[in-house]
Amino acid sequence: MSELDLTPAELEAAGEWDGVGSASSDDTALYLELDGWEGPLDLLLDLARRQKVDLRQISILALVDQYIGYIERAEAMRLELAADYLVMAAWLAYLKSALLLPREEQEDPSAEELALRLQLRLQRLGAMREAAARILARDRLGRDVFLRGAPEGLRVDRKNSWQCDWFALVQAYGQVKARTAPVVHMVRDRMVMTLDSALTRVSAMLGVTLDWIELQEFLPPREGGEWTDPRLRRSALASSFVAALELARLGKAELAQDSTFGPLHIRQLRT
Amino acid sequence: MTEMDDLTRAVEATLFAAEAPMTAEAISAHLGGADVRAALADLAAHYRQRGVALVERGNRWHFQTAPDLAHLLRREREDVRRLSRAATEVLAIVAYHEPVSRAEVEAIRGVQTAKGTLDVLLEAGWVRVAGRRESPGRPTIYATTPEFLAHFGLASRKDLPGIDELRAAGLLDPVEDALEAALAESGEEREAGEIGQSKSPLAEPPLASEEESA
Amino acid sequence: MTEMDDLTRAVEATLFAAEAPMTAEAISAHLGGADVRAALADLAAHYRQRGVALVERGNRWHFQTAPDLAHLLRREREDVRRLSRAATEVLAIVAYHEPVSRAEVEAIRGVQTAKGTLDVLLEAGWVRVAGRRESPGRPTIYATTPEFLAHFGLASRKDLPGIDELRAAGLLDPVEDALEAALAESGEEREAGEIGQSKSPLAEPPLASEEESA
Repeated sequence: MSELDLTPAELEAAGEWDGVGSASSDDTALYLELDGWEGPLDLLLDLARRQKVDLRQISILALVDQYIGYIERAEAMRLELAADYLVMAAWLAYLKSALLLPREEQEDPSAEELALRLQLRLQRLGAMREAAARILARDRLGRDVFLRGAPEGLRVDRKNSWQCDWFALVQAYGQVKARTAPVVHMVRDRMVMTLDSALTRVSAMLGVTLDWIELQEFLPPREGGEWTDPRLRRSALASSFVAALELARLGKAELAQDSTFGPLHIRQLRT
Repeated sequence: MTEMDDLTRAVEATLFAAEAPMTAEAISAHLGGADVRAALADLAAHYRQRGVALVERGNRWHFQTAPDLAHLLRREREDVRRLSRAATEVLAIVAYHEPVSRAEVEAIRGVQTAKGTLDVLLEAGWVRVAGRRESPGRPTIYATTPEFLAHFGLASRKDLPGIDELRAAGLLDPVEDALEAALAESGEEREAGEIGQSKSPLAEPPLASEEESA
Repeated sequence: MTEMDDLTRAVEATLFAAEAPMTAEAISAHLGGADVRAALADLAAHYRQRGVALVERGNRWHFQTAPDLAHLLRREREDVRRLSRAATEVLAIVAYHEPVSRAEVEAIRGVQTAKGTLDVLLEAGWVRVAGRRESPGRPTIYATTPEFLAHFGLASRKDLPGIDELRAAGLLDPVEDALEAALAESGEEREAGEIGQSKSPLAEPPLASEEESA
């Protein structure tokens, strides 16, 4: 079949249309059955085709008359009409009256523009409908041309080749051991100064004098190499600081610091 | 018969055995990276007049029976999908206008497209979602697939019947563009402001809803 | 290329599209009763040196990939992959503690072991199932294979470094210890508040599920 200039009848012959709105029937044989059309534009296109002229030369006025006539007949037969069709009918009636008006009385957009727009839409729908028929009429796989019936198939079997070296293996074991070891590690005794002992110590030392004393002075003396553990020193500093705060809160001592990060001084409050 | 070189034989065997069309790249990868273009051209030429043909569809190659033998091979049970008229139209519109949004399809068809209609085409593997359009609402846009080209025997979208004529006639342009062009042509004396601007509610009839499902 | 007669083309296409091997009679019946023997002989000769061959087996004809190209149908591709950290740990535990059950591996690792992790080691051929332990539940126990020793260049499992050696190499140092040592070295002048770095035992749940898959 030639791929160009298919007539509507040939479109039907392409065999894939389920639609009932056959364009090959003549005007009087129009199905009064709206299910055959996919909406008003479809019906309009069908009516336009009946004018048997190029869609670029259809008479919009004639088309409007046909459509409205069709709808009226359907109404006369008391058929349920879908709202879409009635809306289109009303719109076309408006278009018709506008087209018949003298040009200067027309509103914006002009009736000609509306008519042209409708015509352009019909052309586009018509073009796509023909294109669809031509596509369907091509040599289709599984209908006209066939693939190999029993292809062997191509298979790519993936095989993994795993890589790991000696060091990674041994290191992994070391890490497992190390990771599970902390339970033991965490209970290891550490030299700390508890808050209780710091409280006792600071209270006792405050009782000795009424002067300001720098917090550092409260730390246990560096003797016997005990201070070699910096962690004990930090623990003592922290505990003494908290003890000083606690004593201040209890109203037993007052604190003073001259500058940010400067030495912290503490002295006994006279009660 | 002339001697075939090993690569051409390998390409022939690979495509014969393949269960789906293959790109030249895929064939090459399967054969260890050889350049298979010359072999493909040789094979296509060799099979041109045989009962089986080597064809390229959307950059994928496959063997299929020669179209003129269709009458001999047509089976009792056709295994092609029957499409509803709505689905056929939507497919054509997607193919000729791709990438295209659902709203654009509906503007051309004048009816709302039932969800099932596009689903049928997606399921058949002929249409795919091609992302979203960078416009308000970011609508999903659709395009055809290599399977669509293969099924309908199209080497590429350029092969779509009449696409050049349709494009030349402006029938693939939106109505608005065509309207502007037509008005500019005919209405030299019109006021510029009148052209296609400010749509009145009556400018276009509303979309009908699609009764017929795919 | 010589012109083919229509019958030979039809036979070629029929056999190509056939889903199963066909007898000459079946082909003939399909093609309206023509005598296809000459066509079959022609085709068999034509395809003799191509990538595809037309062969007769038990009176039935079919196309198949040329026997010397059969390797193209099933290709093996080897992907070299590094063992994941989790798999490496499991392998090491099996090696040091074999025979060992999965529950024991988990107890030693302190994390649950994904099923796939052991599968990888079994697939690699480094670990084997070594029976079941005669204990409640009769758990499967695992051991290493000779391939494991060969891959890691070990004469026997005794060649694996002992715990003392690991400690000497610093491989047993707990992470926390190393951290504190580093802090003590650099941070003599740090503020007291920073002491809180040492992790509490609660920082890590005893049996976390394995994040890292094989």
